[in-house]
Amino acid sequence: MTGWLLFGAFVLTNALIYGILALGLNTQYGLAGQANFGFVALFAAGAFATTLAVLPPPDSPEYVGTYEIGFGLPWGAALLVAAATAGGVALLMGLVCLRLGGHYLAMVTFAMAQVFASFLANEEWITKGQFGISPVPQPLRDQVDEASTYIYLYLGLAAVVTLVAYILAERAGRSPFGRVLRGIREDEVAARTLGKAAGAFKLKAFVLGGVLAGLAGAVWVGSIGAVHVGQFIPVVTFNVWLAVLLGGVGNNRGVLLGALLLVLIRESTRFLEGVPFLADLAASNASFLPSLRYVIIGLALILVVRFAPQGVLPERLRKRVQPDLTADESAPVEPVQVKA
Amino acid sequence: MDYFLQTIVYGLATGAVISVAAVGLTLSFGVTGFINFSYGEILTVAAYTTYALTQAGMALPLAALIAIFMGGVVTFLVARGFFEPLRDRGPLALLITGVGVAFVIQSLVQMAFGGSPKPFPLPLMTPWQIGEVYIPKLQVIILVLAIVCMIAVHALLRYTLMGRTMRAAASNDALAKLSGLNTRRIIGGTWLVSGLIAGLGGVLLASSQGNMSPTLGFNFLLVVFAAAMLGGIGQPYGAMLGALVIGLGIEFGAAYVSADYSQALAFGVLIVVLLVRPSGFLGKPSLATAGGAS
Amino acid sequence: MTSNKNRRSRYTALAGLSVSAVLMTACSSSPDVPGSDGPEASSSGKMNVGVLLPFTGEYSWVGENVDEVVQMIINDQVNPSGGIGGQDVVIVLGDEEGTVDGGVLAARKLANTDQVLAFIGPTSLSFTGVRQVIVDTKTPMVSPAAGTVELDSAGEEYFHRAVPSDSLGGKAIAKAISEAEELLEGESFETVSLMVGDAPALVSFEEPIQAAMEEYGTPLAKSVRYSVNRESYRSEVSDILGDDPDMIILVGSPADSAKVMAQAQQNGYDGSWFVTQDQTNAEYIELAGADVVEGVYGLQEAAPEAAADLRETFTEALGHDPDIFQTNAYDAVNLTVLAMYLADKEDGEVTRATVDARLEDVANPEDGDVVVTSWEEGKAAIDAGDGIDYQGLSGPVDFDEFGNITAPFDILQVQSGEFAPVSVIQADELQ
Amino acid sequence: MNALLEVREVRKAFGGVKAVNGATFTVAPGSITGLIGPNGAGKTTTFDLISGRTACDGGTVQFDGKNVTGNPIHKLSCAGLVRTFQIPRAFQRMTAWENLLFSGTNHPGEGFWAGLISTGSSRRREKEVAAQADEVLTFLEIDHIANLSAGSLSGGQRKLLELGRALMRDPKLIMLDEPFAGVAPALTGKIAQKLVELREQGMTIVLVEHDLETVMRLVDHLVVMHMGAVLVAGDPSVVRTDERVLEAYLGGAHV
Repeated sequence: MTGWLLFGAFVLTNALIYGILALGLNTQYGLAGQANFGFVALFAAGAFATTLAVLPPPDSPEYVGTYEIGFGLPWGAALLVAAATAGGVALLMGLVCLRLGGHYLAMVTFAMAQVFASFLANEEWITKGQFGISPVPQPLRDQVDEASTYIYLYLGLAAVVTLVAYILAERAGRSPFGRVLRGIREDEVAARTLGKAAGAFKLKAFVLGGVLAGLAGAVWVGSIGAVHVGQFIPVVTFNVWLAVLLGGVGNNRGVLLGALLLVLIRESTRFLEGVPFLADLAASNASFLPSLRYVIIGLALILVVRFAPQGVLPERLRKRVQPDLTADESAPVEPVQVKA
Repeated sequence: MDYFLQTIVYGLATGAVISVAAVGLTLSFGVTGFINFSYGEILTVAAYTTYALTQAGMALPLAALIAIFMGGVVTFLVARGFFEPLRDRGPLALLITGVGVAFVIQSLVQMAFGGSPKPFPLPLMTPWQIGEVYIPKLQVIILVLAIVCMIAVHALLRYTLMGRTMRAAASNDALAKLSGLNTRRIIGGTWLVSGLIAGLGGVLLASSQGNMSPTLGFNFLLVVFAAAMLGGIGQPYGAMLGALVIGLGIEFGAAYVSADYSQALAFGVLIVVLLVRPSGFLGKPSLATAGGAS
Repeated sequence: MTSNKNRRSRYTALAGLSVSAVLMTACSSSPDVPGSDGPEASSSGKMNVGVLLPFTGEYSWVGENVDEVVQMIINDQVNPSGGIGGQDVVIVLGDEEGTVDGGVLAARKLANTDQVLAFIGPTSLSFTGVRQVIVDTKTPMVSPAAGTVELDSAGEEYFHRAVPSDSLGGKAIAKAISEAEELLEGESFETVSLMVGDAPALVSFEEPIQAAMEEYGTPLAKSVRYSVNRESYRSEVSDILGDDPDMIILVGSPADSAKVMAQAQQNGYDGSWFVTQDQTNAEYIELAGADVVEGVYGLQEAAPEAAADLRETFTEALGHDPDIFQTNAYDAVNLTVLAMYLADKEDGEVTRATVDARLEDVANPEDGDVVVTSWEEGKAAIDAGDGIDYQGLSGPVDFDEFGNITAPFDILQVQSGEFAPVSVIQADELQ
Repeated sequence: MNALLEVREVRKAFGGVKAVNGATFTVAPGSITGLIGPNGAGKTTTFDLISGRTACDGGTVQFDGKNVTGNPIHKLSCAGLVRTFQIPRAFQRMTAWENLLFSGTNHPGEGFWAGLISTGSSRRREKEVAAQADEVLTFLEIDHIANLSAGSLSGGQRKLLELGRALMRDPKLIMLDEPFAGVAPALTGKIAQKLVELREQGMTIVLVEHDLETVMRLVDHLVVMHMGAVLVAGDPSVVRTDERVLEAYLGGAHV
């Protein structure tokens, strides 16, 4: 029984990591209307920044392996380094494509992520390229001798970081800063006419999204204890998009739920061989069932965009109450069109 | 000096393989106005159809023709089934649906044929040789086919009724509807024609590479996008020009800069084009509105 | 009407929820669980063996090839003959997708939910991540495919493989080229260049080959890294041909290698090639085309003379020439099931620890051991109470303290459309 | 009394077509100025040039004593020159209430950090902006639409909301792009009456309009444009009888 709980805890940690990523993308797209198709680059920036931060320096006694850079910082500092690095990459990305919108922005960010990926793969002095870096020291690993209890401890750590990320994203969304972003998302020209420097606001939202992706990268590296350029491929971006669309564009709690649903869908396909009639179909071609997983994810993308554009928990209208910082919400808004 | 000439020849050869697919993409993107991420999978479907038919004993030319036809049919069905219902939902919804379709087709090909690479049933042709410079025969044929394809699409757009209505639908869909044009049929026609070209592109890509794997089309997609956008959306000549420039860029990048970054170079070109001149070399600004606020 | 207070309470509720979720799951893991991760699969537990290989993505063909052999041995031989510990052995597939994160999740699933006793796999692609899971869950692994140098000294426990390290393979290639008169049909090569694909399974050949070529006195003229899955390698090829080499060592995936060779031939190259085990088989000749690969050299782990007919019976059982990694899979699976069987007989219980310990007994020769080359022979010898020394298709299969095997290498050449053995390099010649 | 807004020799051509060809006029503070002229006279383009929506090819725009030619829209808006659009551009998926709050001026809470930590000054400013929004709702008599999403409002309600959002900017000068277009007669009267009240409070208003009858009664100063230039400007009663205006509108009555 505890075997299932253990795997469940590990999958839940994975879901929390995708949750933080979904919060980041929701800040960029759900809040500020920036369709970022290169989101995995920010995730990678956070992961590698954390790795280099926590690795023991090459000249230190604990040095193991052949990597060339290591600062041996504590994990707390590493989280900040990850957030800052990913935020910096997001700043660069945001600056370059402030002038574009809709699917052109999607295209440029996708191409930029590919360029960043080949940079990471080729600069082996930073990332050890195709060799990858392992083992990477995990937070508080020495406090626990039992490998299984560490998984539960790590789940707790991931939950704390997710909570911080949620509060960060939610406060940004509910504050006047978030209100301006939502206005810019609705109609940038009108927002400018009402005195808001749209470009600067969009950039800040892009950087906040990057910071969240950086945090996710840090939690990711900690959970696996290894990092490799091959982990950061376009499929990750599209998985995060599915989580945001499934959960509810513009609703932070919705996207967290979307991330959980995404990971549950994906991991449940690992148990497909139990299904009788599928088993004999799979007998002929061993990669029959595993590729079924990608068919399911593809279908989920298609069906969500078509039939549930609002997602599970749609964005709420912010209503007027007696003068108070934020208004509560009740009726959901009509479909948040996934439009350019 | 020969090395320089040889790199030019290889740049054109690589460009030739890209150009056919780019012409098909620029046609469908031009008329429908959204980036179709499942376009690459049509190339894969055509390549594997050719492989399957020749395995079943069919002669290569006939198998290739059927494969090209399959490209057209699959594109048409995907468009009618998945893209048409979302016509009014904006390009981003269509873009994400395209990604979903790409996942589905790619995995179905893998489920059907397995993951191991399959050979393309075409014997290797010995290259021509002029002095020290080798000119790969197959790629020259592909270049000729690409030019024929481009001229055909250009003629289609310029001189046929269907072509003119396509351009009308492209520039202003509402106006086209008002003037009684059955845009649904025209858009369907566009998908079919661009699918046929994509089928041809897939067959040529697999023949040029000599083998194929389920990720054949997806790996090639971004380079084709770069070419189509560089040339200007909706412009067959532009797509051709863009393809050759990207081909030369990749080969010169690999030869003189560094092989590792040659692919990144092509994407760099795409980024610069989209930022500086979203309508590409020959594109009309109106057609490709970057629309900062769109 | 909600107010500030209400909003704040919602945060506290959320925080409380996540913390309690953690505490609840933490305290539920029964403290009495002995050292290892999750309950030991006691002899009464299911006899699960996990096949941890890629079944999707670029390298899904690895999983497909190995799975065919796993099914053949376990379903057609082990279970019909009564299985182990009175139960059938159950095969559980884990798709590592050829990526680090996919590998970790699949390994976790196999180790935790399926309680597998051992992994057949993983590949070099996901080993960087799976290594941590193996150590945490104390699950022994026998990989039929991971040549990565990372496994050369990964650890004394758990890590085994039925494929020689890339460092050995690289050294064998270098030796064959520098002593070509004797080993390569009397040829001799002055300028030798190296092309390595930029992928996890390939880059681990680079350093061993460069070092060995240096050591054997014929340093490489040029060594180029090319990016994988490209449509065109024309420029990389003409770059290498700049020094007009007469031998190119090509480390790549089957698909890319076929492209490179075809484009090199079109660029007027008529020198020789040396490829790694991945390309030294009939499947590659069919993929690249016989005329392109005529005269190409390759290497494979040499089956000992005693196993010469073993290869025939294996090919018969398969119904086709063995594909890439199928001979290594044959050995990996036999080692695992025989170790499980020995553990059941000798230790009375089949657990990860007992299987891990028995792997060395099965593989390595001790005095009085009977040489066995299949499940039937091994089972019969164990039933008769004899010690066994398993020898298989990929050589004598004797583990060093890090679970690596050394093997003599067959050097082969494509002659009129098929690989024919040309010479043999004994294992000790490579020390 | 010098002019609040001075437009001198402003020009704009679109690919050879001279939409605006040397328009010059001034707007006195505390007045309502009407900008009229037949279709194609260049009214809307001039409107866009002044408000920074489109860049000028030549000429200068002086606002509140400072040269603001070519300033970006949001800077002009912060300087107190706020425009509306003929087709209202409300934020569809936000309530009317939030549309108004959006326009609150120099709000510390819109800063990244201040927003996150919700500083005291940000909370205070938010209360002030909320109070101001209440005032605007009451002034325009649209309290009932506060909690409705802007996307679900009627044409008239959207016009009023557009005006409300401009008022939230504490503007010195409001530029209204056809405030009465597509509005029921009853509401036209109400909007005109609100504009007069605003002028009483010292607000300066410029409006582009086709509904001559309302304009004539409403404005203090009239500027008539024709063929991209200002034909005549002055008191409505004088301009009304000016025969050049009749000719421009009727296209040369007598041949």
